[in-house]
Amino acid sequence: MLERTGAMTGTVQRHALYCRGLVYQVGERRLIDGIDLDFLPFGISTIVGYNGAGKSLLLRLLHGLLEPSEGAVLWNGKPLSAKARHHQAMVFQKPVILRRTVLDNLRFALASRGIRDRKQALAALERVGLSGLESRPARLLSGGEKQRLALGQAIGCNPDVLFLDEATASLDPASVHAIEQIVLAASAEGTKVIMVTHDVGQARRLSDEVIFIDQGRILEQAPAGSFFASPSTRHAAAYLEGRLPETHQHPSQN
Amino acid sequence: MLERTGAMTGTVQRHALYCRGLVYQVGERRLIDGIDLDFLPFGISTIVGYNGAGKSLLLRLLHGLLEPSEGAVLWNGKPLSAKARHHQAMVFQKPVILRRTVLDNLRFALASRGIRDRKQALAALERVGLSGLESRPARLLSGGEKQRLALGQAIGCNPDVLFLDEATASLDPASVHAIEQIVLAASAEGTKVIMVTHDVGQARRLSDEVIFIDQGRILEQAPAGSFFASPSTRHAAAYLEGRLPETHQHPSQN
Amino acid sequence: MQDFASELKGALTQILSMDSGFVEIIGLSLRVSLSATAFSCLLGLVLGAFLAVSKFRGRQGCIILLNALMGLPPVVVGLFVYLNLSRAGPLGWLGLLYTPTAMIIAQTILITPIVAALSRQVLEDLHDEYREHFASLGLGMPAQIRAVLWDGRYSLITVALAAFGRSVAEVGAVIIVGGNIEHLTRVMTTAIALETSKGNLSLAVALGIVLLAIALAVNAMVASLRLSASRLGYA
Amino acid sequence: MQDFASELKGALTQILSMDSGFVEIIGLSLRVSLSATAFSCLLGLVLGAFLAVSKFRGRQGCIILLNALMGLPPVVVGLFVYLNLSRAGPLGWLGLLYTPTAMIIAQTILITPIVAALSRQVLEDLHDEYREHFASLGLGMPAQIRAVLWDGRYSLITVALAAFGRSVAEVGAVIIVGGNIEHLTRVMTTAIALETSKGNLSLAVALGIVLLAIALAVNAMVASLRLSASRLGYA
Amino acid sequence: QDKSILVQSTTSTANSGLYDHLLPMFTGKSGITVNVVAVGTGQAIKNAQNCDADVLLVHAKASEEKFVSEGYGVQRFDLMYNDFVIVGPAADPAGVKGMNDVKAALTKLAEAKAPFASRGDDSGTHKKEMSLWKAAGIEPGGEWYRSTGSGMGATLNAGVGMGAYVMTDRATWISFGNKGDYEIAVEGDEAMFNQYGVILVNPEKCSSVKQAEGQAFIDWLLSAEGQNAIRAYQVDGQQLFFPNADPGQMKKAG
Ligand SMILES: Nc1ncnc2c1ncn2[C@@H]1O[C@H](COP(=O)(O)OP(=O)(O)OP(=O)(O)O)[C@@H](O)[C@H]1O
Ligand SMILES: Nc1ncnc2c1ncn2[C@@H]1O[C@H](COP(=O)(O)OP(=O)(O)OP(=O)(O)O)[C@@H](O)[C@H]1O
Ligand SMILES: [Mg+2]
Ligand SMILES: [Mg+2]
Repeated sequence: MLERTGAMTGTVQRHALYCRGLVYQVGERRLIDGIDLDFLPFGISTIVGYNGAGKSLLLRLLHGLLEPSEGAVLWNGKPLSAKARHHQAMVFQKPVILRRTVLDNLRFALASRGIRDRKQALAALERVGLSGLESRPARLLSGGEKQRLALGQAIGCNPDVLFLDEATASLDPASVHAIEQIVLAASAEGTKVIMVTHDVGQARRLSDEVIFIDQGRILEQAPAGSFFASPSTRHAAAYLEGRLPETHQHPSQN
Repeated sequence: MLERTGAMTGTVQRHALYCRGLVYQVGERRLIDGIDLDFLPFGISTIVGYNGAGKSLLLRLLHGLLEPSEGAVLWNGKPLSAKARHHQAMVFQKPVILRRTVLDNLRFALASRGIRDRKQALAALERVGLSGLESRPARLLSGGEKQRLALGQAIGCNPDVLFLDEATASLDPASVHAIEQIVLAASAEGTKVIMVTHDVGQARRLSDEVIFIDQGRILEQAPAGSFFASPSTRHAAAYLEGRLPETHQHPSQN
Repeated sequence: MQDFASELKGALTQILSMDSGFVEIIGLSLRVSLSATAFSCLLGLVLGAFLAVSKFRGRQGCIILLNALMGLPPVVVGLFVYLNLSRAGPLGWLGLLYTPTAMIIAQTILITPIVAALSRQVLEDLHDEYREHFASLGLGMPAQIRAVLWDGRYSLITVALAAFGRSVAEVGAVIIVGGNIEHLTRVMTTAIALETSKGNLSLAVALGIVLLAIALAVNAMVASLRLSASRLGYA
Repeated sequence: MQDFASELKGALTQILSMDSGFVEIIGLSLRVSLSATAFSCLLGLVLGAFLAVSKFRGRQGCIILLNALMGLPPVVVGLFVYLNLSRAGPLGWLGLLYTPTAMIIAQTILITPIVAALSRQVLEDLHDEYREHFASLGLGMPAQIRAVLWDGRYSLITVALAAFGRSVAEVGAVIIVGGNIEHLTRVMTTAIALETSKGNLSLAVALGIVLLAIALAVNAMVASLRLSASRLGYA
Repeated sequence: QDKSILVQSTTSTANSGLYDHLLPMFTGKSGITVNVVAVGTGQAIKNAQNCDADVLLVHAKASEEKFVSEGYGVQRFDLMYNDFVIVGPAADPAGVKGMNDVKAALTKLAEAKAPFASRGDDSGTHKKEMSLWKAAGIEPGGEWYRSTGSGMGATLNAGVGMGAYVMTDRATWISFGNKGDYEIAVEGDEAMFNQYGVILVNPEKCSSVKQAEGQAFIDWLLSAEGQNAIRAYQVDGQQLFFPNADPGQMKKAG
């Protein structure tokens, strides 16, 4: 899929996102343990890894929601700031829903980008399949509906960088497909997408590059094609096959 | 997989769970719209359907967490009660985590069943791969770890009926596999499992019977084999293929 | 006590066959307390929300101070306001001493810390849930304050009611700055204090019961407003 | 006011060169307020938690009543206790009137509704989050009450501090049942009221400042306990 | 329109109901509204020193004369008097009932160590009580002597509550509502004479003083009409205050 981005090499610098020596430590534990990453300036980068590997923490650090204990994240050559976040958007693994209607939730998010047009909010709802639910109390939505709302907010903001943390985990298969199309479209329009997923099929379908993270460290970063064809580490291979690495604590198979 | 349960026909009556004329109405909307269901008294029954179809509401009604607007749920011929719930357990789509450590969360759940043995709690943690995280503040766990904790609580209770609402949605592939084995084992030991999943592969792997629900109504209830081979309704077929039914509001594919 | 019960009944009937003076006292009580509650909510909620959403050095100290200020003695607040509004004081030229305005000022000072401290706690719990979403949206402080105040509005009602309760029951501050002057600054609590010092205990208790009935009416009205107000979008 | 400032300074130094009588007053203030806070938390938290987790007909009415009782006038509570503990009253034989015990009783009555009403709100918000989990576990009322009290403990500290603030600043009830008797029932607030009525306004304000300092110390201690207590498992 | 004056007075005069009797007459005649603030004697004087009064009406002759000599007041006039009495429980544990020699009665009280509640608030009444003890050669103190640090009404309530003797002005006692089984034990000694004075606050110190209206009120009180009105005030058929303005005083002022 890398050819999609050929037309936009002129904008490469604009999205340059990288980090150096990133550490996130709580007490004694180094949850993120020295990460250097250069993201492809375009296309879709997918982060995969076992539960608790540090994927969500890494996304938060990249988005600037957490202050790294060591190291730094740079976007367009500058450190992150609240202002930078105005050009980014994130869908959380567990969506945060305000005590308001569906439409008000969406308008609240768009308003932070200065988008106050009701029509644009309605269009975003339509895109994620929530038309007709505008005036529902958003906290009473079903799990999948909540996730769509969060997606609608993020996509409605037209961000330069879109972080997706298991954004389709509780969607039905049809919606997963539809959302994947939306993400591909956004990416094609120049949005840099950095996503986390446990759906290996989805990672295959969408990724331009794959990053494998384990116990807070990057074990592999490779173009999607080569990663899925022949992962270079034993751990990544085990992950793809749905096996548990022996060195890890994981559900015993009884 | 039905043969697994052959040995336990003697306990058939014990798990008999069914509902009649079940309606759950909020305002004008009939979110559950007249459901009659007889569950296989054993094995794994899987409920599938689009987002917002009413799967989670149905599970809540069957577990007795919601009072139906009309109709009734009967378990062992009796209406549901708090006491009945002591023999059932549920893993919520969005796990509820107390402001305590991982171990204390688990012990809290087990204590409600009179299980106060610390060892049993530790064993349950081990089963879901959370050994070593006992003393962590549970609300700081990763998404997948939280889901395991919820699973550990439910399974640790040794329930007669186990309700699972997308219980593996944010687990990594290896953990999904491990949890599936645990569920199969529980089912083999006589636990009736009623689960909701959007993972068609998982539904195929685990189900003895499949129930397809759409807009609050049961469109199909069939043995797993025949459902996946040839669903009898157009809607179910579309669902399995990841297509959106034309009559529904769903994400537009642009 | 049996005596007392019948006395009390007498006092209550006497009160309830209201003369205009009594209606005046009730009216002033409500006016002063509701105004003070409104002003202290205006100030206290914003302050509480600010402390709930912000992070700065010294924030913990501010919170401790605010919590301690819930223990502000009414008499001291009354004296403080008195000394400022007194003819001899810096604001004496305003001529506000012994007016309802002075009473409202004193009660506002007394109650604002309560509103701020309690709403800080309520809103901080709420903000913990919203924090990352707000951070991701890059929301500024004012937007965050507005958002938590709006989303926490139903829980904040209890805070406002606590403030109202404190102000309507309070006597120490209003008696100093109001002077308990008949037809001018006499409110329920100062009237109760007066009857107590006259030894008319049953009348004092009866007035207290009436005061509670008024508080009950206000609370019931707020509750019914809250219920009848569309809770749409809030769950 | 300039005069006043220097007067105040004098009064403060006078106070702070503490004589034993003054230390006695501070000690009694703390003893009474902390005891009343402890008892009212014991009662009020359980009541608040019960209302937060339970559902029954009339619950809404109870909540309204409780919220209204936050407006219980101290003087009326004082009178009520006085009438019961007085020699002529039904509990007169206990000989409790004009003892610190009587003051604690009166303040406990005054403060319990505040603790109950505020904790009800805090715990209801928490229980909304836990409700389904508890229902699924088939937990009984006592277990639910215990669980929300435990999990809400950090938010409830603010409620307890509000109760402490109310009780330490309160004068209307303690002066009636305590009598402000020197060496026996004189506390900070009644001493302030006394100095005020003597016209020693600067001394009264100085005492008020000392009272606030004490409240601040208590709050700071609670805050540091809270911070240093392992917050393990709580987030 | 704002023809109103502010009088700082003692609680005892206000509690006796005297003002409710006098003020309507004065206001009806002069059109001047009189607002009375009733506080402790010390506080009343202090408030007047702060210019928060036009007229001061208290009963502490020494303090009043100091007030005038320091320039806060224009001139002090004797207005009226009543007397102090000692009240006690009907059982009369100290056996002082019927005595009219106050020194002897106080000596007996001290010897019997009968509970005695003193106002202890530096009020006019308290100062009087202290001077009587001194005259009797007693330094009161100990368990039985309870200093309530409160106003007259509160001290009476306290005395009745604990069965202690109390010295009170007759006006407050007659109109007091919570007498219980209390009766007057000691009365009639000339030493228990209680003189009230009235003072116009000095306009030269306090420009806010409404000199004309304040003087009008004082003039009326001292006039035959005012004095008669005071004499006419009765509670339970008893006269509470005995006017004793010296007609000559006015001329001195004039
Ligand atoms: N604030 C925190 N304090 C302590 N530990 C934390 C904190 N946040 C996360 N962790 C731990 O750090 C590890 C990584 O968390 P993270 O949420 O990044 O995992 P993840 O890779 O996203 O996992 P999942 O696939 O389950 O979502 C987990 O073991 C988690 O328990
Ligand atoms: N308390 C409620 N009040 C109003 N509407 C509700 C309530 N609870 C659920 N709904 C609505 O009912 C529908 C069914 O909800 P439910 O949670 O059962 O969906 P679901 O099938 O589990 O979907 P998902 O796959 O997204 O989890 C949804 O459209 C939801 O918005
Ligand atoms: Mg994660
Ligand atoms: Mg669901």
